[in-house]
Amino acid sequence: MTFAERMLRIDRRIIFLVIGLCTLVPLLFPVGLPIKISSEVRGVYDYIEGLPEGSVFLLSLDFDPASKPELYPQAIAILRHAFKKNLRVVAMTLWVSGTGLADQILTQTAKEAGKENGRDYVFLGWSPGGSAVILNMGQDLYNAFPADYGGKATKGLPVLAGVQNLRDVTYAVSLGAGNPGVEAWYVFGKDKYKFELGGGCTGVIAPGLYPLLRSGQINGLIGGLRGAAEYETLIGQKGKAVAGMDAQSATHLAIIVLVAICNIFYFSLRRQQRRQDGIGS
Amino acid sequence: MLHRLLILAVVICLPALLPPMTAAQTMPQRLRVIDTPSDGGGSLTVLWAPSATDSPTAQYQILVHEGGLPQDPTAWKVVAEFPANTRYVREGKSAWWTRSGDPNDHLFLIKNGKGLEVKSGQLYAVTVASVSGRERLIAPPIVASAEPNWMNWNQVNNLVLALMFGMIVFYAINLAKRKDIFLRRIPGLDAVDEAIGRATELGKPVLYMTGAHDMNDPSTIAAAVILGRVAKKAASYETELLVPHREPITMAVCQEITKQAYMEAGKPDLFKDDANFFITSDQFSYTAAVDGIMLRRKPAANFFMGSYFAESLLLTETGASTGAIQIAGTDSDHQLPFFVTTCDYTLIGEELYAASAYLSKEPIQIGTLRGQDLGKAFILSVIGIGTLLATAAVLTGNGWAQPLLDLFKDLK
Amino acid sequence: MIFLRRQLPLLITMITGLVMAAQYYVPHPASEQLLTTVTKWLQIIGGFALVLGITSLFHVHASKIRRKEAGWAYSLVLYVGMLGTIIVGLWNNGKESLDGALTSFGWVYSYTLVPLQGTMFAILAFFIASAAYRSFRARSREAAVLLVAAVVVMMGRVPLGEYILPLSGDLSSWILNVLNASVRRAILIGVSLGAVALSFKIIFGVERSYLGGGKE
Amino acid sequence: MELSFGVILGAWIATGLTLFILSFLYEDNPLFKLAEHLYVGVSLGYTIVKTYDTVVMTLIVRPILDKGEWSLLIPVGIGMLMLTRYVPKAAWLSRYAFAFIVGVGAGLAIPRTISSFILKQIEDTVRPLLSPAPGGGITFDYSLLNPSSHLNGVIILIGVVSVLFYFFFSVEHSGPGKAVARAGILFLMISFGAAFGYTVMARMSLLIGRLTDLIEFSDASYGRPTLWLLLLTVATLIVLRRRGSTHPPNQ
Repeated sequence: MTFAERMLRIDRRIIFLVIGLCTLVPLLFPVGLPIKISSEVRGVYDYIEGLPEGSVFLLSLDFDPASKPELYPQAIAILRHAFKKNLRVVAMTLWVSGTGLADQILTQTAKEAGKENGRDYVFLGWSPGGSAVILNMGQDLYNAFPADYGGKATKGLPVLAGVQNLRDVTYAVSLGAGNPGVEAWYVFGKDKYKFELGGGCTGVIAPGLYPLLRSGQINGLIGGLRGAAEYETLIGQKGKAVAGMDAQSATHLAIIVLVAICNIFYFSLRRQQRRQDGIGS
Repeated sequence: MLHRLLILAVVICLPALLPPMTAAQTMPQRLRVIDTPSDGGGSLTVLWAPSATDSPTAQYQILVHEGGLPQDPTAWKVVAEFPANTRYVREGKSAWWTRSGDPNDHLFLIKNGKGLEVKSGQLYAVTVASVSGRERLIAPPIVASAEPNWMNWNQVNNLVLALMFGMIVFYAINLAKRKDIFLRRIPGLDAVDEAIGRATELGKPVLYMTGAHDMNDPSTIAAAVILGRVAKKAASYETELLVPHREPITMAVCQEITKQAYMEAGKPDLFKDDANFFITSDQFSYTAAVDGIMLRRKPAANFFMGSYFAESLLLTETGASTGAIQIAGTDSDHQLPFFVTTCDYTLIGEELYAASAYLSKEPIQIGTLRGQDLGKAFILSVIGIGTLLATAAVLTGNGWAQPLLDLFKDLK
Repeated sequence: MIFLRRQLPLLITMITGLVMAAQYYVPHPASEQLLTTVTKWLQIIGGFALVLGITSLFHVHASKIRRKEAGWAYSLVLYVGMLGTIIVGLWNNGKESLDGALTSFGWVYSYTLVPLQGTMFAILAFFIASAAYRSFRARSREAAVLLVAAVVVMMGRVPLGEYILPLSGDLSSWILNVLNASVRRAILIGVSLGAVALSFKIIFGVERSYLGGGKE
Repeated sequence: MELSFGVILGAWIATGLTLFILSFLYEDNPLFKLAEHLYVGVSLGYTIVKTYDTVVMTLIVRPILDKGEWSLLIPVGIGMLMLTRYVPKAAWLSRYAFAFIVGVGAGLAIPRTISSFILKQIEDTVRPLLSPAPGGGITFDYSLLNPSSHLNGVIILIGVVSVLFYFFFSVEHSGPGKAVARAGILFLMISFGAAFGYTVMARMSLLIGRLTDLIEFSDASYGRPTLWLLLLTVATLIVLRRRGSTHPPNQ
């Protein structure tokens, strides 16, 4: 077995180790490289920036702890922005195991901004049915969510004053980790109820949302941790995402190197085989 | 929004509410007030002809009175005021085939809002006043009422497209029933039988996954159809079949399908009810469990059909490490790269549906595929011709092509 | 009997399907009311679907424990974890926090479920690395293209990449916004046609595998 | 700052479970299985509690008792029918439930899919390849950086057309068709590459997230659970390996 072959058959746990170190080291010794702002993220930021005080802002945290590292920073950044702009925040989730996380995020950011539950913001909690929930909210919000997360009746909450259904929502952002997520919010929400829609999502989903971005079906897209980092930079409150960018850089480079090595060996191996075949014939 | 406008309007025109005096300025002509078409009621459309005196400095006011004509002129309620050179029919977003009035007419929609409640079926007197400086001319009012409609004609292109495509599909299906339709070979499909054969030689089980979605999802249904074929092969080869599920309804359905397949293969006695088993609806506990199965049972062939999320790489990578032949088919485009790079064969997007048509050789599925091809051909030609028309319109420099292009816009 | 077992379900599907499709084009309040009611129903039925899954899982592990199958102890752990969570959850009326303060249910959630699920996901980082190393090879021209695009985007999405190769930022955003967008659009259109065709077949009883039992 | 006992205990448990799961990277082992099953159990319990609280109480019981919305018993009935799947004799009844769900799903899908994913997408793809210049005449915008430039418009047109053609199944890919299909597959591969790159980012973020927590929990104020539990986990793995009581490593 040649060197190249042995390298290609290398125990994958060695690669695991390399990746682990590439993440750990920059986290312990950060560098802090500058972050460029992309137009996709700016789309969401500028729209929220342009909203008048007291407009209704719906944030649907459609993810569970599995995507916490990517979408938690996004949620924090957007909520901080929304609270700073004194928007009326209506939060909810379509993912059952995300309920607790969404609750945490909202309570934390609201406390920071000194906002009061029921008056400045409300957490509607979770409801089953996925896209059916969106449609039902579009028809009648109080029918879809008779009570908020705390069990308080949603009808008559000051934060929901003048809100009957999704038509009365000025801007909605879905932070989606899959289905139901951003797409569902367009198809079953914006398509009919005509609120402006923005999207945030995990890096996996992001490339698939670009057609909707181009056609203006969503007016902005925050993609993964990088997107979150950009948003944190925009609102000038650096957090978990910006802190992670160095490690991100390191791991990406590591992967690229891995791929390069792998291909070098692969081709050298192929050349050898060709040569042997040549001798054989 | 509307109530801000209203307050503004009232403040501005308090002096104007005095009885008007005559002047050279003309009163709004050809005033029409109709129920807004294609809506759920609660809205009136006001149309009137443009006038020579329409200028940014002059204003138009929309005056409304609930329930017929008012006795005294001060009872009019000003619901909106705007510069006289704004709000034209041509600016309206609705489709041209539903537009009422001449493109150059003025248009204002009275909607049910905070400023004023417009109830369907109730009478409203509506008029338009043209205001310039202290002069104010009111057109003879019109009484109308808003009605809910039974059809939203703005969406009729959507409906036509739906019906047309539906008919194409059923036509193609009937055609496929009568004569066989050519389908191009999909590379990688033969691998399915090959993989099951290999599993039989090694005396190892075959692992089949139907994806994350429920039976409402086409990809899951395609996966279920392919499962029928795989199960039939497995039955005839007497190879063990493992189908872990994460969605109860799908599991129940697949149990039926597997049973059917074993009967068709003439091996009903070999059918085990627990070949299909539910693990959990939770993505990662499911993944971990299936990985566990892969490592413990070492299946010789793994099939990943249907729609997948983050778990795909974890599954295929573990599968690869056990040296199994892996065949994937999914329409979740965000997972395709992993399947392409880690599986021996991948059915990309619709190839999954094509595969189910292939394996079943069913006229229904083949017909559907043919129908979809016709649909695609139609869309391709629309895109091609549309682009040419749009470009030509730019070259000739007028909007003559717009009506045609609007036919394929999503207007509401 | 055949009618009750086969035709009637198909009839239900057809009627509900046609009605719900037609509803989209009918702005009348009556049709809106219908949509409201039906979606509300779906919400509740969605809850029962969850129950369906759970009951099935009960069977699997209960039988494991009863038959003392290999690893039945783990199933026991599963049961303990589940029952523990349920008890704590009901004790706190299913609330993770009470006016800001973490309840014991919230504690269980954030110190067991969150790290467990999060880590399950994090393992992917390692697997993607090894996948890249073992199977991300330029076997063909297509694979080579895939490889190059991937590397460009990996560079362009991180500060260090843009720092080393300033062009990579713009390049990756062009790939994503133009090339990628066009492909995704085509896929989207194709898949949608498929979905519509399937919906039609379901409504008119041509496709009935969702009922099980295949074709008769 | 002084941390409550609950938080410290939580930190230890969270850290332990995290490490147990990560031990799967070394090989499938009892620690991992323990964590895995605990996870399934907890997530199930969590779902059950949430379903009870939301569906049973908020969506069914309270509306019926407080507002007397007895019509809600209809979906409850349909849901019950669904559960007959587990009663072999009455299993066929569940078909009614599925017939309803699938029917509604199909009905809702048709018009919305056409409007969102067909019309909208055509609308945005069909653009003039030229535009009138401000000073009269016409211009063609070559810039690649501006996504809505004419050049990019043309590229998108080519991409959409060729990829759509690649997914023609009733036409042989030969002659000019072959060339178009090849262009299609190249476009596909570029987009897959982009997706792979983007996803690498996503996955690494997840790892970063977990390690951030582990680093936080290695702090003295928690009693350094990360360090102690890491040693414990490694030790356990070694012992297990010695006793050879585990499955062979997944290589």
